[in-house]
Amino acid sequence: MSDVIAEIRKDYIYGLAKRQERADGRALDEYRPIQVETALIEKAEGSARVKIGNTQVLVGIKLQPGEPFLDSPDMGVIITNVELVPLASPTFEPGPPNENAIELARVVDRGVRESGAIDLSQLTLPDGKVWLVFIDVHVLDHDGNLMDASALGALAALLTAKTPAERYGYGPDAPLPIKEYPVAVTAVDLDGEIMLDPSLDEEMIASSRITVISGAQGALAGMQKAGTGTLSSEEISRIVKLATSKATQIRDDVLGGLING
Amino acid sequence: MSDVIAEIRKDYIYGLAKRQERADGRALDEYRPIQVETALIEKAEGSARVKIGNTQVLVGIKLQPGEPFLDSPDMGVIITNVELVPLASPTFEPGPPNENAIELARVVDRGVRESGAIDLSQLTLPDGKVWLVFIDVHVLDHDGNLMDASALGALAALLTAKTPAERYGYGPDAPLPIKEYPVAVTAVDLDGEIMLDPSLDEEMIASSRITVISGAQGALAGMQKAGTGTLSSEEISRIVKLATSKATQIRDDVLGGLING
Amino acid sequence: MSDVIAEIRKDYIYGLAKRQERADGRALDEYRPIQVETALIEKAEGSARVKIGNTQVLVGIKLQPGEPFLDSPDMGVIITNVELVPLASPTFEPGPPNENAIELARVVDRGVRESGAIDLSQLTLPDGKVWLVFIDVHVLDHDGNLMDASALGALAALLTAKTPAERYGYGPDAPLPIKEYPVAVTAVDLDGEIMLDPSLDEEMIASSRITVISGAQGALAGMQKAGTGTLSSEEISRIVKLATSKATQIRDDVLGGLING
Amino acid sequence: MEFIKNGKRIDKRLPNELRPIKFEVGALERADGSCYVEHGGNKVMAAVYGPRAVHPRHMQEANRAIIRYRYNMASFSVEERRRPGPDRRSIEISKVSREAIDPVIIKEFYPRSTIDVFVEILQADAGTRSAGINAASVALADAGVPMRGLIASCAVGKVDDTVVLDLVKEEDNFGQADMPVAMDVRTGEISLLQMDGHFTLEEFEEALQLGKEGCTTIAEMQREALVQKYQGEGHE
Amino acid sequence: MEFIKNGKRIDKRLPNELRPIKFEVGALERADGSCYVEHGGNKVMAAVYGPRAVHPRHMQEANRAIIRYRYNMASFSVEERRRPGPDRRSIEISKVSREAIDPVIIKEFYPRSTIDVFVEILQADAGTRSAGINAASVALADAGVPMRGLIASCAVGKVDDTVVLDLVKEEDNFGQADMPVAMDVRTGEISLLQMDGHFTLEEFEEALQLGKEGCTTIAEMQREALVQKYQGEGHE
Amino acid sequence: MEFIKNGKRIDKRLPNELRPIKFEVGALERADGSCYVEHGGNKVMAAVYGPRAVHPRHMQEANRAIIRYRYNMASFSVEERRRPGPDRRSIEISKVSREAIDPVIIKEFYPRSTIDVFVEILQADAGTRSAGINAASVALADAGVPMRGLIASCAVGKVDDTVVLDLVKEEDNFGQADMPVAMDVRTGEISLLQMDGHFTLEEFEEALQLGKEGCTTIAEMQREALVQKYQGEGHE
Repeated sequence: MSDVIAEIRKDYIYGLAKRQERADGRALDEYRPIQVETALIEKAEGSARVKIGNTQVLVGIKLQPGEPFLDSPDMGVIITNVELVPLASPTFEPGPPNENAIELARVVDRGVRESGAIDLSQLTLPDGKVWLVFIDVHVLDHDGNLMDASALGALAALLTAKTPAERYGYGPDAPLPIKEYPVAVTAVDLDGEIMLDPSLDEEMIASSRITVISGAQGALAGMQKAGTGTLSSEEISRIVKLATSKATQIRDDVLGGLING
Repeated sequence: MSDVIAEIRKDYIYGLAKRQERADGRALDEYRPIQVETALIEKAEGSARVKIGNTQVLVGIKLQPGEPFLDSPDMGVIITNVELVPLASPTFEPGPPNENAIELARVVDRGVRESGAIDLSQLTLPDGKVWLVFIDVHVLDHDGNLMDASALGALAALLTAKTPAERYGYGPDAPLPIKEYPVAVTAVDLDGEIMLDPSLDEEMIASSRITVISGAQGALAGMQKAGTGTLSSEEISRIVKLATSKATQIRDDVLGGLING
Repeated sequence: MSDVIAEIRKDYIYGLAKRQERADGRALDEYRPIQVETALIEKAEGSARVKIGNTQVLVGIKLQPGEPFLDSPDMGVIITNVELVPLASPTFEPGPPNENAIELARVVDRGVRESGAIDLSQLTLPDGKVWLVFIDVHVLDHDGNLMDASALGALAALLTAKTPAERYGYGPDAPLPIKEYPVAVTAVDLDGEIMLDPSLDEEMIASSRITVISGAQGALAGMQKAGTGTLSSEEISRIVKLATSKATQIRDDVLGGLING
Repeated sequence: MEFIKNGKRIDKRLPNELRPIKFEVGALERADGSCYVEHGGNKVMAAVYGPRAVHPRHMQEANRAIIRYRYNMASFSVEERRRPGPDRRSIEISKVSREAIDPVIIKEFYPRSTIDVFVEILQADAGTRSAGINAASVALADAGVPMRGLIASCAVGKVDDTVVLDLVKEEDNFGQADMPVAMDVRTGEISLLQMDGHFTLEEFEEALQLGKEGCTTIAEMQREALVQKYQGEGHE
Repeated sequence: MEFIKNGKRIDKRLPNELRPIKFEVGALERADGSCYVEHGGNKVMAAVYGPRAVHPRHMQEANRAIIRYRYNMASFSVEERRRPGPDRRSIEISKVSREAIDPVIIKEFYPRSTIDVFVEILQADAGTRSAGINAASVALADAGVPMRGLIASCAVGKVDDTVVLDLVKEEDNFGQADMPVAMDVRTGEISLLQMDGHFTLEEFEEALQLGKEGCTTIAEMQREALVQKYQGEGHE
Repeated sequence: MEFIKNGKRIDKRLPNELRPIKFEVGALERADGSCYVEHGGNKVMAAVYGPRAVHPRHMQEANRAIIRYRYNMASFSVEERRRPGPDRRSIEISKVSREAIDPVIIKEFYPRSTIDVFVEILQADAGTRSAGINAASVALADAGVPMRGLIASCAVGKVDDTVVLDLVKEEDNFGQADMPVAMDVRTGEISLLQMDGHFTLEEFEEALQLGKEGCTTIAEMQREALVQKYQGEGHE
């Protein structure tokens, strides 16, 4: 997309925003259709494919016995990685994770970790080892809002994961001890208009973006602002309220079956 | 070499091939002179320098006690590496092995491993460790057909290698348990004319190249096609037959002394 | 600095040298003011900031229990690293240490090690481990003669360092067993005129530079010539004599308090 | 380990039978062309970008497009989690796969540009390089890259002294030989050939023919998948 | 662990009290601008180089300067020696810090150039990214980079169910929430916001206001430090 | 460990005696110039390519050639296999070796180009950097690179309080001092000087003179090797 076209596209999207509209016809606080499929990868201990509109990520959970951190010998370990493989976007390049992939991985990781989604104290093993929980996010198609798709994929995959205890001689396989259901909701601000679930176009022209991760009781578990713009505290407060309520809706609509199943 | 000269050179070599001739006067199935010298590197457990025409490689074998692979606790371990050091060719660059060096190393490695050249089950040590067999190929002069030179160097070096058992307190040094003698023969196809032991020029203009590794009984132990051309199954069959018979000849002529010594 | 200006600057400095003068008014064998402050970094086991004129380095010493080298099981281990962080000079770039940083680190390391500055045999621990002594040089401002500043900082930081024995359960903290006080003196030769403590300008135009490290008794512990020039043995001898006597002076003036304190 | 019992293999197939294969053309939105393949237990996604500009300019070729091919395994695609990023095996596979698809691409149409093929192994169960080449070939067609034909690939091997088509993991790990081949479907010529293990000359001949038959069958599926996607769509 | 006793925190501060902060403008000679900051136990040096030429030309922007920001910890800055070089944490912090200072820099003045900000953490005691941003902001001003205003930053958190300003290490490690913020001092708008832990919506609102107050206080110190350096110096 | 007994060293040499040295000029075909050296237990191959174009253009110098020098040890060159690729030691040695040969090369003849020197240590037994420099110097001459003269190099050291020439491994590892030097043979000036260990000023003076004598002897062998190769060959 050349710069001139980009400029025209930008004006168009800002123009729509002023009229509370979006290029794909959604309401400002409306998500694109969300699809979650689980257990697609039999070789992984848990897996989920999440589509939000044309955005598509595949998350695999692998579990293996390993050493705990020195300062928390009685806790399992979470390791989160995001691969922005070049298959998913013309702008992604092969190579080690860049700052965007690292930020994505660390925000997803903190969302799971800081919300207490997994009861890590239950992941110890009789021989002093603990379960290492690898959350690997493989981005397949990037059409905006990778953050929400990745976080949702991580949670869905964790919800269906089982410890491979038998394979390692630790007794029967068991589901992971999931205690909280953190859901990420990302917003952009276009001239004061707040839009949830930004498409790639919206994401690219918005000068800042905020992801708000909240738990089942509506409390905040994580936040991350990205982009070179600024936001007033009023805008932030509005986004936070909107995000927590939307998170509840997504949790119920999309993950309900997994959580209560 | 500029593109124009390359084009002229190409026409010349193809023209010769049509008349069953080669630029250096060899017959199509004739190798350049092969020289093998062993035990040049006293600090290595085994070593061999192989010259095929102007192509020159030095192979060193190092042995050290180490951990076996988890899925084969009773087997020694082979680790093969090829260094295309920039001393050997104006086109080689410093840095970690590129795809050509990796392909070379992996084909040599599979030739040794899959032919059963070393009886790995005899490389266990009393304390649960096994011998790690490092095959390091150092290319010194690249004038084509590195594959055959590297494979031949690896075998010759292995044939003269001794375990440094005494140094590590495992009793007397002993030769390696060599059970098979895989020899690689590489061919290129120029407009239907099959040439063995391609020189650098021939290698560069041929659109595909096949290496065939065969054992003392004439059975195939490995094959690798390289290059962006295609070959008919008839051509492949012809090459395979030619290669296995040439391998026998090389084994007898060049390695006879080492094998029977 | 463009090439033309550089050329003029070069002529100017050479012209001064011919008259036994320097751009900043110093005598040829005179150092810029040296300042040493220690124990600035409480989290480090030892630390020192050294300023030589506008050149500024910060050295931190960290100690931790670890494995000795296989061939010297009864000796502590010294690991020296120099970071030429891009904050310190417009010519420094982010990334792993380049050849200049590596040379600096290795010369500082050899100065400490080969002079016997630390009695490594006293750094063993009851459980078979030894103290690993990390000497980390963080260059903050580069205005020439990083070698002397780094070596001086390393020694000053070692002189104030204490083993964190208590933290690791090895009894009370103790100062390091310092036995020798190696001081580095660097000289450049400009058309036969020897200048000590070269400023950045002098360092850049001199074709060669020598660092001489000597101990408290005036014996040589290390030397390193850098640069693409040559030096006659007479020049080298003059530099070596000058350097050892200047080292004594620096040791007394700058480190006296630390050594006798 | 007994691999063949009453003429049937451990997954009940005949020696010359392929595993179930499914192609999904255009599985991705952003890529210029894409294809998802399930081949037995393998799950593979291929995407094609290009022809597009080559970035480090010295990589450009004056009179043709260059082809780049990246075979990559997801961390969770195998039993033991693998560290992300290329290893020696995937670098070799990327090379031979690139050389396997290269012969059918008409590179002269796009000087100074690149055609990038990305293959992600989402789940691995022996034969991933072949599944990747099959997916890549269809993705190239889906991207509209001008080609002289399709490339199809499968492996042949030997278990219990029998030449068999399309190995599963156990046959690959504990069998006697493994030989992946790729074929230019139009001409029947071979564009990829690797082999390791033990073949007599006769077994090799048998294996090569069996491999070509396997490729022919797969090529038919590739063509059908493409037709299915584009049937009903008008021509430009 | 009890964090608040008689209304005082473990280091005797009130919940809304900052640690002692000291700015030293122009602490380095070679850099175009620099600032050394001590903030509680944090010791941080920032340097600015530029506007200057961008080296890999494809990184240039035709109509504005690019900003690069490198947050780096010295090996000896933390209890356990850390290996030199960037890790994932420092790469993330470099990104959010760059985005935090970007809004106030007038980049249009210097097309095709770069403004490089280097922050070295010499000693770390919670809140290093904020200390780094505070130092960087002053170093940018010291370098004469045209800015619309200063950026100030501090963290807010929660310990013993109380919202507190400017966490120390123990509060950060064992507390209930941590939220670094950065603010454009002129407009009061937020340019950096991260949070992890547990906040109710009410606590979050309280924390955000407390953070803004902290930033306002720090901004005053930044301005004073700059004035002190430049007072007495004539205008060009 | 007793190093000197009845005036003889552990390998029966006198203190001022070099180990046996053998030069083979033009040992490689592809390189523009090459030289194989055996020096005691050291086996070293040097190759020179150039003057040739410099690839990353920003490395070019407008009015002279640049010199690049890569010292590299083969994995099997030492007792314990070493991992391939440069380590800190070889990076330092590459730097000082490059600086050692640089002074005699007439770089002004070849602006914007590079002269590349590659030294491979095939077997190591103390003094590899000197053996490499000696080989490189001859390889440069063999490549026809215009030079003002040859560079010769050897090490001097101290064992049993005696200054000795050309240390072997044991003397290097367990002796009291090690000092490699390189000399411009034409002028007697020193182009490489490193030292570690313990020397009094008097010992240093003695060592420096002994080193120069060693270099002079080696230079004679270099010259002979070159003459032998080129005698009988006509001039172009």
